[in-house]
Amino acid sequence: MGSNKSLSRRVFLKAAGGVVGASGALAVGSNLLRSLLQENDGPVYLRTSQEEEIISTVCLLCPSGCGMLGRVADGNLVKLEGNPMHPINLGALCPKGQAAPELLYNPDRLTGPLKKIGSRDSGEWEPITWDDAIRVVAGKLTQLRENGQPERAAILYGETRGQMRQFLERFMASIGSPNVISHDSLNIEAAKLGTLFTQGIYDLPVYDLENSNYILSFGANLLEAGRTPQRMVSGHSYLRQGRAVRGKVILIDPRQGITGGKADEWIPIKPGTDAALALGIAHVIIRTGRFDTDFVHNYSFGFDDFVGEDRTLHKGFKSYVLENYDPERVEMITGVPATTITRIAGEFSGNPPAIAVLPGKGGLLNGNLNGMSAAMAILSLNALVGSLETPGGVLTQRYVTCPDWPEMPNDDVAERGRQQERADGAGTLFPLGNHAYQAVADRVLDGYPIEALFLYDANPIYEAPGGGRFKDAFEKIPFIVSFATFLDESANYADLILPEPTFLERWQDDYIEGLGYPGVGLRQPVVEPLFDTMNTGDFLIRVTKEIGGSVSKAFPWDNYKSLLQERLSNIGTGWETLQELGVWLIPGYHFSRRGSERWVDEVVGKDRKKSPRDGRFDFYSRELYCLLEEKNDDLLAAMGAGVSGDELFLPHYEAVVYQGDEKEFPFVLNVVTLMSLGPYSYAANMPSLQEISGMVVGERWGSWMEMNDEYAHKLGFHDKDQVWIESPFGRLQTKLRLVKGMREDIVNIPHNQGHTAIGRWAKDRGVNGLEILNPASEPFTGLASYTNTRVKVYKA
Amino acid sequence: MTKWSMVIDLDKCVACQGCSMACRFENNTPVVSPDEAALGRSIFWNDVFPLRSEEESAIASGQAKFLTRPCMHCEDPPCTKVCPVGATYQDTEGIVRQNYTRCIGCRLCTVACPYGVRYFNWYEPTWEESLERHLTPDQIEGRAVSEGPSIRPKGVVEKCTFCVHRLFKERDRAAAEEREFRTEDFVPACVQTCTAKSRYFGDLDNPNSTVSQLAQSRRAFRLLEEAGTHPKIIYLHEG
Amino acid sequence: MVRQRTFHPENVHEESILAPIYKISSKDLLLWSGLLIILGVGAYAYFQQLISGLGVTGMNRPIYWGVYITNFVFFIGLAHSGTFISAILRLAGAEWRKPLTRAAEAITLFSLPFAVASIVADMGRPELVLNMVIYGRFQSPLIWDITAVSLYMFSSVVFFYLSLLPDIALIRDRITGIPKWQHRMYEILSLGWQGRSQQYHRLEKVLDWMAIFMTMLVVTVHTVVSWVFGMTIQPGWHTALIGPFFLLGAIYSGTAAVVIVLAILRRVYQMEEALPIDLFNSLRKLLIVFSLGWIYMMIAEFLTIFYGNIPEEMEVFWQKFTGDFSVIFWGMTILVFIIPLFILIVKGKNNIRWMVIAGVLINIGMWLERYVVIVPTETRPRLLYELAQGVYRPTWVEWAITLALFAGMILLYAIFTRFFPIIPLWETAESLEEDEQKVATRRQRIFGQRIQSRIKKEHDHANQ
Amino acid sequence: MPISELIRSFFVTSGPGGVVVVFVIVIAATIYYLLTRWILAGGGEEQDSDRFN
Repeated sequence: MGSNKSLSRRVFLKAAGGVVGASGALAVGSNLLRSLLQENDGPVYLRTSQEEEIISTVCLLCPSGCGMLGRVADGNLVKLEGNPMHPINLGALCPKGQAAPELLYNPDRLTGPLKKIGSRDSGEWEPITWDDAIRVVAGKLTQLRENGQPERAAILYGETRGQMRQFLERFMASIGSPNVISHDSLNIEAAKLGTLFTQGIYDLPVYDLENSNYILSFGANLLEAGRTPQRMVSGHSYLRQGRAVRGKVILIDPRQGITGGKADEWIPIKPGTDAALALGIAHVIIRTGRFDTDFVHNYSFGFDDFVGEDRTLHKGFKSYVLENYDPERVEMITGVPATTITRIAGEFSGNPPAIAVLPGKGGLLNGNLNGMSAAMAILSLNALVGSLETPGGVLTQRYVTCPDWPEMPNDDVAERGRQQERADGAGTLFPLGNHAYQAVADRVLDGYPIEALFLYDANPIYEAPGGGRFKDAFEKIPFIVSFATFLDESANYADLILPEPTFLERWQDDYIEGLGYPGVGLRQPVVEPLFDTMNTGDFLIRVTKEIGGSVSKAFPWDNYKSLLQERLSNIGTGWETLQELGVWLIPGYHFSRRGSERWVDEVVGKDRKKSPRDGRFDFYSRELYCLLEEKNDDLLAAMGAGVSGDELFLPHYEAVVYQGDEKEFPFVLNVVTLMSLGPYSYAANMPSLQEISGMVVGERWGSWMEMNDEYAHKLGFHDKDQVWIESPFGRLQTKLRLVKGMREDIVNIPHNQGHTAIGRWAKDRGVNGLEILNPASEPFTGLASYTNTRVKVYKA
Repeated sequence: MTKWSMVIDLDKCVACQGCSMACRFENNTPVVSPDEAALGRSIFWNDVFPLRSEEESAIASGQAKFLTRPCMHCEDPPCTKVCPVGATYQDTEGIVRQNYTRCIGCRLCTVACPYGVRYFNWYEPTWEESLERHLTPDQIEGRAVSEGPSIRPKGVVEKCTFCVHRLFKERDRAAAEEREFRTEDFVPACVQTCTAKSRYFGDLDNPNSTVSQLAQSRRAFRLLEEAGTHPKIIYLHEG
Repeated sequence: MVRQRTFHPENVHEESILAPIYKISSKDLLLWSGLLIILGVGAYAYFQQLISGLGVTGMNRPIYWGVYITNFVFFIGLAHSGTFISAILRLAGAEWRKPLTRAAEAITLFSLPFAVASIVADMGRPELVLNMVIYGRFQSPLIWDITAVSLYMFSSVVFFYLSLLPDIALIRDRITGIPKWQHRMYEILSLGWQGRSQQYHRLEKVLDWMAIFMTMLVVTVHTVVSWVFGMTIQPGWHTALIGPFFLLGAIYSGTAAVVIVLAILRRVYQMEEALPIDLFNSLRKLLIVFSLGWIYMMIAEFLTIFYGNIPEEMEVFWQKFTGDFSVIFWGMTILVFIIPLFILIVKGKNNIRWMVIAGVLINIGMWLERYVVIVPTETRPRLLYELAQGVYRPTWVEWAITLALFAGMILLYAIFTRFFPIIPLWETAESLEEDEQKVATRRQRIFGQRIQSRIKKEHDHANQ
Repeated sequence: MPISELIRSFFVTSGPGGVVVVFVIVIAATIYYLLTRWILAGGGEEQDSDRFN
């Protein structure tokens, strides 16, 4: 035994030795080989930049205004992160913000001021010095003022929150022109008017998503686009998983999109019938008595029938809705089953706090009073369940207080000019309107004399429905100045291009919007401006100095930065802190008790001009009544009012007047804004955003048109066919993509493709759906017509 | 030992693609031309996509419409197994890394990965003119080693590294500040930028970490669990 | 050095077998230059690919592998012809194989370099190919591939060369009127072969041993090649059958290739006698067996998948049966199985032309089969989604390189047949044994020479 | 180091695989070389004895 054991052990040792020896040989061989080739593994370490700074700023690739922290390494901006201090984005950044270095370092940027040589569309430019540019602009404005026609100067502007909007208004006022025309009529104006005519606030409602239990979104694409998508996304996240009870989200929209995909329920509704659905829901709530009686009886107006000052009996909201909007009828209008309407009404009123959310761009701009009325109807739902100014309900945006602007010096020329009719017809041609951006083209073509036009963050040729008209209109304007950073479609027609640096290189402030409480973010140059560009604020201040006299007295600042420092001196912190943090806010929303002084001053009725500021929510719009009082029914009908009498002043549904016959043009065209490219033209020239543009359908770098897949198959279309989309206003060719989540009677084209200018990545890529939209303006409000164009689709 | 892991809450995720973009700018992945993109040669270490209706049920019990997909950093990665030269490997903290210097471009790992997270440089990555200035200067280097955001040569495979250079950076920072490195110091770029705050990152070996806690959720699932790869990306479905 | 007389076996077909070596015709030059032009285009295409990157191919994400890998698998398959005919049939003692062993082995020999070239063409960084040796990880199936293929290639060369040795010596001694360098080449390559019976004895013995080893290698190599796919967890690849299936397909296409090559040789070099029709009939029987074996594998594979009904497997399954690849898939089935089987059974007997047609169809079909194994799986990866549903359209670069690979193989083969006997003379000889008398005469002669040289030496010495 | 670790590291570390490749080829080359010599030497003894007769 023993010997056997030792023998076997010896054998084993030998074997083991062999194995070890062999492995050793292998290892040695391999190492030898490697050392021969000098490929030793050494330490692995991180090599990085020499110097680094973190500089805060605020994004401007959508209206959210997210705080950003720029990582500047060896003088280059290499990365942006969300500013965790900023309440809108809480440290997050969407793809557009992340891709912003591509905007800063975009090779297609304008590198200095340019002057057109030759004709309008020659496309030939020569450089001009800033001093010359200032002299030319000042000379033009002085000439207008000397001729006593300062109103012939006009400015079209886009996204300008904070001081810039007031600065532009003050600039034009000092010159003497009422023509400071915002692009709001292309998107949020309908919602703002709806809020004004009910709640009496000329602003967008703020939604306390975090504390709400039930979100009923009427076409609001909360998670992709809108006024403040990033704030909505943050709120949505908290609503879903940030608390004990998961909030419910319902999307009512003909298109499902990402918001509908994420929602608990998507209700495909016949386009343009949101008002009917809202009133149908109101009908059920009223009929079942599940409304907030305290609010309705004590803090609203026009719920019940009433006898007015004219001593006639007016119909109230309650009887109007009960008579006209029973779910069965609403089903006929909207295509939403009556049972669903009843159920939604029950859920909405039974799960307080609940919010009905207004759409931003698109959904409300139907081309007659329908859109604004839908906004009123949706807001009435909030009022009905008492969600106004309650936690989890609808809040009112407050702003930081700034010192008063210095008094405008006396100036008769300017005074007279300011009294003139606006170039866009707001307040005159459009009795309810405040801005009618897209109408400027028609007005100019009709003979309104504009002699100097400034385009600040405005590209009307691209972004207005049927924007091609602006080309003709521009022919009639002798002097056009664009402040564009890129040579965009409209800048192409300008006489002077005075490029503003990108938002990453300039001083600007931005109000925090969407949370209710006041706050301000600060844009500051993250890197020194790359090119010979000038902040438009600085430029205009220097123009005022060149003009001199009362104009220059109105602007006692050296530059725009010092103006900002003065304007933001009362926000509660010093400039250095603001510069370092990039944001300052007074957090915590202070709710006003119903009927309290603050309620009356700030929450309900503040912005009413003609009707009582009595803290009552108007189910029956007294403001509207006052504004349209002088116009008789015939006149109103001639203007295109679909209803008359009391119905006009109550939230009501009127059928959308579509352009294009339903038989010939079976689809409603819907131009949708995506999270990837966003609303701003220049984002289309950011290659990374182009590369992710069509995630939902797997498209990149281009346009497509979405159609319901089953219906398309019925019509004989196939996925990825090339198709023509033709409206009464023109036609476009693009790729057809079939999707499940949409109604049969609409087609969608994503926004921000089909540019004819801007740069190498944006140009000649895809189609611009806005080109074939109805160019007309809504006759009462001057809103653009976004969703009342019918199209037909056929194979290319 | 730290076991880095990520939890993605699909109930919160809104498919905004902020993660994809943050990754691009953090890791210097190039933009490819439209033609290349149409071929499917775009490089997004983190990709976002809608689930086709027939897959929704298969992948997330019908409770997710969109998926955002970084590298799964599998505990048992099929890619590192098949790499003939050890260019891709799992480091001691469970991060599956890629050494561009050693990679021979055989693409066996790309076909072995069931999640499609590995990308190939069909051409030399390029940035047009001034766009080059935004490239991240962070590079992981060593003798015959280049990883992370280092600019890739053509013909090599690249992939999500959990932004491992940030881990290096935070370790260096902790050392410079003469303190212990804490797991909370390090998050990848996609986690930091997530608009919906749907991403959580941390140490799965620490039972008290957020990721460990969330991994216990009844909503937790992993992609292709049946593939036996044991992903360290843990998804939470809706509901 | 004393030149010894070498024994050479007598072969009645010697003249016709050696005939091609005497003349390099203008037709040859035409063919060679044609092939060289194709090679040149391929080289240009590869140069393009090397300069710009693999982007010039049609490969993309997720179809990371395309025509190049198909070529690799196909060439490896083709290579199995030789080893099968000469090694496996040698072991089986199938005597009829003898005339065609070399022609078959040459296919092996000239396929393998192009299989390797396919892999190099597919690499993103071919300049780092040595990394596989420096950093090779044995866990990777690719390293198994490298090991097996290089060993196979090396062993094939040796196996081929050893069996060629007596014939080289014969050419060295018999053929005159060839350029000096050519003669010198034969001298060097013949390693001083003398044809002693002991040498023949040992040669046969070594070839027998090697045949065993080569047989194992054949099985190993193609299985290992298939394991590159099989070891991933991709649907359609991850199946235990993939190894045998690849192997059978390889032998099938290899044997079919032998038919084509033999027919061409027979025709071009007028070797009707050396390559009798019986040979083709024997091959025909083999092909029938293989085609049936192949369809058996097909059915076993797809029926299992179909009944398993695993979603990701079914995605690939339907891609092949009714989807984007249905034309290729069904075309492949028809080309590989249906038509050849019909031809072989009904028309093939005693009809070389039909046999060749079948052989060509089988080889085209087998190339498609490799393609349809590799690509559809990639178009439907496990984690599918719209963006990852690939479409693969090979570009001119891939086709040019593919053609060049085939051209290169044909060129080497054509050149080889002009320098070496493509039918083994000694193996087909009547006898390898020297009869006693001849041995005696030779000994005497050698003895005589020795004496003479000794005398001469002494004479020279004396003169000094 | 436990034997299992040794075996594992053989498979997973970069280097040994390459060594195996070289190893296999070298062994094969040696064997083939020896075999070739052996074949060629066949019947050589009898010749050698001849030579010095």
